Amino acid sequence: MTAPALEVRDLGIVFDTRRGPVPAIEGVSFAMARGEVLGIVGESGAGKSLTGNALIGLLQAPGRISAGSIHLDGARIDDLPREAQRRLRGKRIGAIFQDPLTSLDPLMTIGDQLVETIRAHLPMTAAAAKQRALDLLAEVGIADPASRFGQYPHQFSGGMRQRIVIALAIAAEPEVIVADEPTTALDVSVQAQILALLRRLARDHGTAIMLVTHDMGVIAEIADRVAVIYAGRLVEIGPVAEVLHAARHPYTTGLMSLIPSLSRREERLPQIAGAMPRPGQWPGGCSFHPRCPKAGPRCALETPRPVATDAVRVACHLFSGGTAAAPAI
Amino acid sequence: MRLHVKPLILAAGLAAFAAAADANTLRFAEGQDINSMDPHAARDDFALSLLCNVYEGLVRWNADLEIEPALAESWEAISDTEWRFHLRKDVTFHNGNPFTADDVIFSYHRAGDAGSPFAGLLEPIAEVVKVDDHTVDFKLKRKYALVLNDFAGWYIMDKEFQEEIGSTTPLDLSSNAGGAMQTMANGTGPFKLVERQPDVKTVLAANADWWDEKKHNLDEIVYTPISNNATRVAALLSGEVDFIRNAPPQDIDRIEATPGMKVMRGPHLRTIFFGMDQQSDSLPGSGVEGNPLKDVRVRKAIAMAMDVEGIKRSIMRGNSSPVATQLAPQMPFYDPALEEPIPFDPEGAKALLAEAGYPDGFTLTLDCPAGSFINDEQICQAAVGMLARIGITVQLSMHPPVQYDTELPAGQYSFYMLGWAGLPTIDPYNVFNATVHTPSGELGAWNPKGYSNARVDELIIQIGEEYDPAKRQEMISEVLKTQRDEVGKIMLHQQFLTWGMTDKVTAIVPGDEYTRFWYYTMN
Amino acid sequence: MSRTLASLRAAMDSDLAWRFRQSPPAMVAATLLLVMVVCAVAAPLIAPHTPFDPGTLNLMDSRLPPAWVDGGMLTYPLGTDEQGRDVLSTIFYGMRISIAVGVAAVLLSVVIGVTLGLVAGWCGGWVDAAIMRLGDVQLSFPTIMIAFFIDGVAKAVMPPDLREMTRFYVVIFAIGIADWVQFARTVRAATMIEKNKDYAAAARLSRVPGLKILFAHVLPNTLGPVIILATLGLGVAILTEAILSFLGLGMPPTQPSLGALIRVGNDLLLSGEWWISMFPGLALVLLVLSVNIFGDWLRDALNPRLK
Amino acid sequence: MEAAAPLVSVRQLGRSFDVSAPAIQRLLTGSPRRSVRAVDDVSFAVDPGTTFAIVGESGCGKSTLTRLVAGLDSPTEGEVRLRGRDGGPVRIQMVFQDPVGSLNARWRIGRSIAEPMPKDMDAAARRARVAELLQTVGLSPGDAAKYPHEFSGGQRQRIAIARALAGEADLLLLDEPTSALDVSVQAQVLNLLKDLQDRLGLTYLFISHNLAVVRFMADRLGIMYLGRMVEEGPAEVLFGAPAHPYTRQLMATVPDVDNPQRDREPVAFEIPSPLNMPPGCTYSPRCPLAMEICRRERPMLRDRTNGTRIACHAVEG
Amino acid sequence: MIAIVLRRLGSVLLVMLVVAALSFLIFNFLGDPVNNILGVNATLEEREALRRALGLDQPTWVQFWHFLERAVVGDFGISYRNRQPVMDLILSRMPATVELVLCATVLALAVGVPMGVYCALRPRGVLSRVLQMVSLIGISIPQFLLGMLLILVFSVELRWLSAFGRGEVVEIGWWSTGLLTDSGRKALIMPVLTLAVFQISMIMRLVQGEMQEVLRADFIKFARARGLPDRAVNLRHALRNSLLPVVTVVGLQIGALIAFAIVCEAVFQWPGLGLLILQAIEYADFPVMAAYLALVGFGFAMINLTVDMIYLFIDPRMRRK
Repeated sequence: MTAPALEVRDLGIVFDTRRGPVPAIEGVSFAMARGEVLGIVGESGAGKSLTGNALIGLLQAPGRISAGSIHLDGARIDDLPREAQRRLRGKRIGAIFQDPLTSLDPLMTIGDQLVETIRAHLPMTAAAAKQRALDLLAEVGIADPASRFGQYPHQFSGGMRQRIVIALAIAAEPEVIVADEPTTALDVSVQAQILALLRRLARDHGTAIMLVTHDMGVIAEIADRVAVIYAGRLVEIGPVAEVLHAARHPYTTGLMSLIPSLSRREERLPQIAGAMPRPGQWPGGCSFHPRCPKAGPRCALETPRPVATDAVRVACHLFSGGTAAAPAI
Repeated sequence: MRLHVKPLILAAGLAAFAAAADANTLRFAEGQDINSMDPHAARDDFALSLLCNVYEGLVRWNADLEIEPALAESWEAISDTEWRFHLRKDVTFHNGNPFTADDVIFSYHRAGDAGSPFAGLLEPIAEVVKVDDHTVDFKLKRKYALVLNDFAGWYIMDKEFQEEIGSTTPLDLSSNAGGAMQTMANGTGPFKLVERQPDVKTVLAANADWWDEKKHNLDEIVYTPISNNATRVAALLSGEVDFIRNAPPQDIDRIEATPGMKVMRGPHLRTIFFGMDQQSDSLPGSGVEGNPLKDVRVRKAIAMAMDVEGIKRSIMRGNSSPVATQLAPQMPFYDPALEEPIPFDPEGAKALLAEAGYPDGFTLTLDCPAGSFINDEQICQAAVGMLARIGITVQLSMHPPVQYDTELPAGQYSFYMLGWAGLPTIDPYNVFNATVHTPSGELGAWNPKGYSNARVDELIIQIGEEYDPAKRQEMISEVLKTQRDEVGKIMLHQQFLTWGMTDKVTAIVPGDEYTRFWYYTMN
Repeated sequence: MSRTLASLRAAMDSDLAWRFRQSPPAMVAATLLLVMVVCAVAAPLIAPHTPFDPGTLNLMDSRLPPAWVDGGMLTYPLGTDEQGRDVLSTIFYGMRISIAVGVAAVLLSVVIGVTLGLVAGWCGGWVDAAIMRLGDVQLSFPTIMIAFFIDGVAKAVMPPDLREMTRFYVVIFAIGIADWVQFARTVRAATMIEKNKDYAAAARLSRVPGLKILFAHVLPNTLGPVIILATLGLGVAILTEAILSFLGLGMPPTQPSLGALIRVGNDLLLSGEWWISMFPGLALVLLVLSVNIFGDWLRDALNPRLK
Repeated sequence: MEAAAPLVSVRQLGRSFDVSAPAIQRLLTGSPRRSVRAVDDVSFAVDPGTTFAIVGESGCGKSTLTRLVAGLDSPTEGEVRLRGRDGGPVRIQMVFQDPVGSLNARWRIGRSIAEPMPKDMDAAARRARVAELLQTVGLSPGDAAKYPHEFSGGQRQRIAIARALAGEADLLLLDEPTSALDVSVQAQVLNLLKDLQDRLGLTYLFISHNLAVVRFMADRLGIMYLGRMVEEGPAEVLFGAPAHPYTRQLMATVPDVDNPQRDREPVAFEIPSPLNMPPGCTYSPRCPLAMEICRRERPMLRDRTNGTRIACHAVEG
Repeated sequence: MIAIVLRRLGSVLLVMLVVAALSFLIFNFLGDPVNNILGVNATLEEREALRRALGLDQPTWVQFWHFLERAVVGDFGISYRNRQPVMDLILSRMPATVELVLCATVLALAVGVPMGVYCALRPRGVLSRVLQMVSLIGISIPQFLLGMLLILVFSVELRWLSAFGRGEVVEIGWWSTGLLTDSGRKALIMPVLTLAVFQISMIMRLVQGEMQEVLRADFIKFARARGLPDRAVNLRHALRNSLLPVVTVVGLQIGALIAFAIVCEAVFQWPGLGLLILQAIEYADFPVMAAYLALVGFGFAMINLTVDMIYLFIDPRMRRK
């Protein structure tokens, strides 16, 4: 059996603050197969982007990885020296960020940015790199790559820029791409195109794409599997159809139900009371228990371990021992 | 393009030492630059003190400040009002033109031109007559005792050259011609102008064709203005210049303590005093009715408040000498018998003020030049303190010298500092007619709204016309005594000359502060 | 009362206070600044001597070295100058003038700049264009050059009896007028942002008059950067005044600022009486340095992007 | 039920902006003055107590339209007519998209909420009303003394709603009030808005690009494209049978949880720049049904039999 | 793009017009040419005659027009003090100041930019903290004090360097340079250092601030995510983007240097424009003041224009608009 393209084991991230380290991610584990699109969903502040940053090795101070490990193709990468991590980035793990307007260096032509990226990873002559850059532009759907090669980012529309960002991300054919809200800043019609492009990449190149988003529709659109993060913990992960339509964790259930539907008119949306706690204000036990309609006394005391049921893994006492009652001491 | 590369030697930095080794270059720094190379453009002691090396008069002052022949070999009085001068025959200007009677007459007209600052100096002369190429007669308007003294400060220019460059009058702002004299000079003196960049440097070279026997051994003089006192002294201490005039008193010890440096001293002809408005009927802003300065008791009280010894000790660091009258001891006709200073007595001064009707004092504005006299600013500040102690509140107002020199004669100040040396005449007459005579026309120009005494005015005119030294002495003493007794001025002190230089330089330090480089040697 | 206490406690516990306690340089600078301002403001009360009461000076005591040097006297801890003035006291008084000129000049800049900036940002159109072009023209000259020219020309054309009396105000005017542009630009930009913010639109929907929106909503929100600029500008203003005074264009010797004291002491630098210029020089550097450190800290602490 | 007169009626509303280059540049390059019609010939009416939604992508003119209705900007053509239930003036308040900019950061929220209250109201009455409003929107009266930064985005939107209510508004302009919020908070705010409408009989003009939210909120909706309204009608009808090609495309491309469409590659296109609008029907370059006439002649909004209005040459009926 | 250039030229023209107006005010109204030429004793008739000869009886705008005509060809009249054409004076002094300012600018950039980059990249490093403190002192210490201390140490105590002047200068055409001689170069050291310390600190702080800002930008994060080497990210992307505003400020700073040169020249007796204008102010030499103002204004306008052009050159976004 081959190793997964990317595996995260028991990842923990803390923020060093004036009041000591504050956990922002705790015990997150998941794996991605080649060609798989894994959606990571959660509300803002849940820790999805942090997880993405940790994967590409760009966690910024005061955040740092405090526990767990990250494995790329079976090899651990989170403890590699700085330079080795740098070599991985772009080469084996690509990244796409939310805002295409600000992701590109405004002073450099897109061609130069592509060539620079290609030559940073692949031993190529300038001419070969340029040819590859043109191919990449064509691949991501930029019409007339030759004439656009020498243009600057401001000469492109938002959707086009996101395509260029994608071209840059796949310049060295990475095995994994971390896409952090790649379509949030785009209009719906452009969004659909970008999502289609990502899906095609995953399929044609066997790239594993980790798609971080808060938009369930986007997940439904292209993800194979989906992981739900709540207050720094992975509460549920599984095939997209299962999680979206037959969610196990009460949070996922709630989350799914309160999205207004496009296909029918509701009189009133279900609600989850309260708001997600910020890091540092997590309650003990299951961090969802104060808002959970099904919470029992055990939920306040003990953090639930993820439990696999079928293809879905869920971290909820309802599924760990079938009861939310207090544990026997 | 043709590159015109001309290396110029400016005495600065260590590189210049090499050049200085084989040629004797005297590098000289002073706080200001001369305004022009035109010896008739300004009656400015500083400019003339440098220009005396380039231009000469018919007579000149020697090292001991005695008159000796210069461009005139000899002279005689034909009558009380007529003088005949025999000109030296072998003299040429720096450009090679011969010196003749025409040049003398040209220079008379040029310097005596209406509006020229020398018009007053030459005013007694009615007519100049050329007898032959080397003889000239001067006809006077009246008896005048100081023809020779005045002629020592009146320099002869080359008629031909001046006409060539179009500079036949000393002052002409409306055309560029006046500017020519900024960078050109053609005299007969021991040194000739080689290069001049206004405010940057002026280079003089020894005149090989000088008519007089050469006593100096200088090849070149490089003059650099350095206005900042500390920088100037630093330049001397670091060996970048060889010679500075007027080392600031505070730096004398330092210079003398530096190996290879010395300070040469001498008494200065200049005395420093405060002048006062004694004419106006009221003093605006004084806070009292009328003009307290009109009252001799008030003036005396002010004089009694001045701790001249304290100023000498603290501010002048010993380099001054308190005086009772306006004449420095080195001036001709100085009268030691009058040397009775008004004593320093603040209590007495207060009493006197009270007696004059000002028990609570009053307010005065003291106007002071910043940089005209040695430590002028500090002296004035000290005076403010001393007067405060007897109840006179003084507002101190400092002015740049240029401003000062226009505003003071215009009568804009009511209590001001002034120093006078009687240059270039070096005679009490000059001192008196400028600063003691009641202001009228050319007379009393530097005594605006100031001291006025009809008897004194009369005496001053007579002093100018009297040829007999004994009679002059009598009249001069009377003027001095009257003025002292009536406290016409608040006398402070005589400045000392303290010239800093390297050991290599041997200089003379004459009381008129002129740098007569033809007496200087270097080894 | 308890509410005041509570808000005081909240302030002490606030982010800003915490940041302040985290920054030793800022604390040292602020302490130093406070001490210097107190010394300056209270100079007549705490200075050991009254150097500008000429009646109390004694030439006998002139040029005494600092107390710890041979010949120094304890009554004159930092020595005396040529007039017999206590150097420590002249520094206190000099600082008083330096700070007064600096603060007044900055206030003048702020008043002019904020007013013009608000007007430009609020009115827009040709008013804005005119004000900003004026600013452009002025900005093509360095502050110090403008101050220098205004001051120089004023000195040259002023009648002699007014010259000294008006010096203080001329210097403030020269420095203050030279520096308004940065305030105007900042306030204009902030005004244009704030006036288009949703809360301003909400206020307009509630029929709040325009002027009230300008002063109640917009102005307070533009003041943050103004305070930072003003703090940093204070250092510049004090330095500018010192430079003008050093060149003889600033404060007169009878009302010396630190710059004027240094100018006077400059002549005594070589003669061994270093304390007459060096202590005022040190005071000036410390004053400007602490203002700058504090301003820097304030800028960083208030910059949301650095949080 | 008696048909009430519309609270808002917008007639042939237009707003142009001058986007000419500076005079000197025009002079040098010989370019003419140019203007952009951000809102072009838009008409619709909103009945009291209902929600009218305006939907469109960025740059379609919905924000300009909002400002015109609010009176924050004046139209270059057409008019906005507002008539209260009793024929009196209509009080308008607004809830904005950005929960940060919608409150003055230097004011305690109590002061912000009280701002629209009548001037003659005394301080105690104001305080009481603020407390009452805070409770109405689900916050505690004690929050009045806090500053905006002490609240989360959802809470700030509640405060903004409270402020809008303080003005006794008849008409609330809701400019993407939930697009900056997380879904769980969005649900709370949407529910609150609906409750308030039921309780207070408010009229909403709801601006959004999120079709699902619009479906939840709107009674009627208008679809805007490049400054023009292309389709308008009762929400149920439009969602059930979108007719305009743009509406159809919009509904087809929006990702929907209930409707995973895993195998569609949409046509690549970009919305044309408003500076460079195509002639005729502005949608024609993207339109799968475009005909010759579409590129020549602008289709006018016309009534259809099912109670909607549409501006399209290609759609029959 | 041409339009931008022309617009800039337009604003330069505006600046020059304002400057010329100020300069005209100083020249014609503050300094009374008649008084200065004739002296206070001239008769009324003489005054009137000269007034007519100089065109002072004409309307102000005609006079201003004539002033402009003359100013364009560099005729600013005669200095009251030096009795020389003002333009000659200024031209003869200009090389000294230009050399001083250029050397200081080069030094400030050569030292300030790398220091700023270093501090931006390692904001918490020990060396950075030291440099930041030093730069704070650098902007807090007045130049005259620094100059005084340098003279005291290097001229008086150590006798290494010249306390005043330019040393030996070489004349190339009308330009005089101290860069070609040893003493000239030596003489530059202290004034340039004095002048540059403030600028080094300014530029360092500016580069650091801008670069820290840029380093937080998305495209830098993305550049890192692309796996570019640190050098490329920091220099090719971060530094280049930070230099945009730096260019503007450096332009302004060259202007400030010309202003600060006045102080520096006063301390080191540097025979440049600064010393000239100081003396002109002291002597109320209005023609020199007027010409200096006009010339410096023109210089600043040209510097700003150059900065704008550089901007246009390095920032592609500017080119299209």
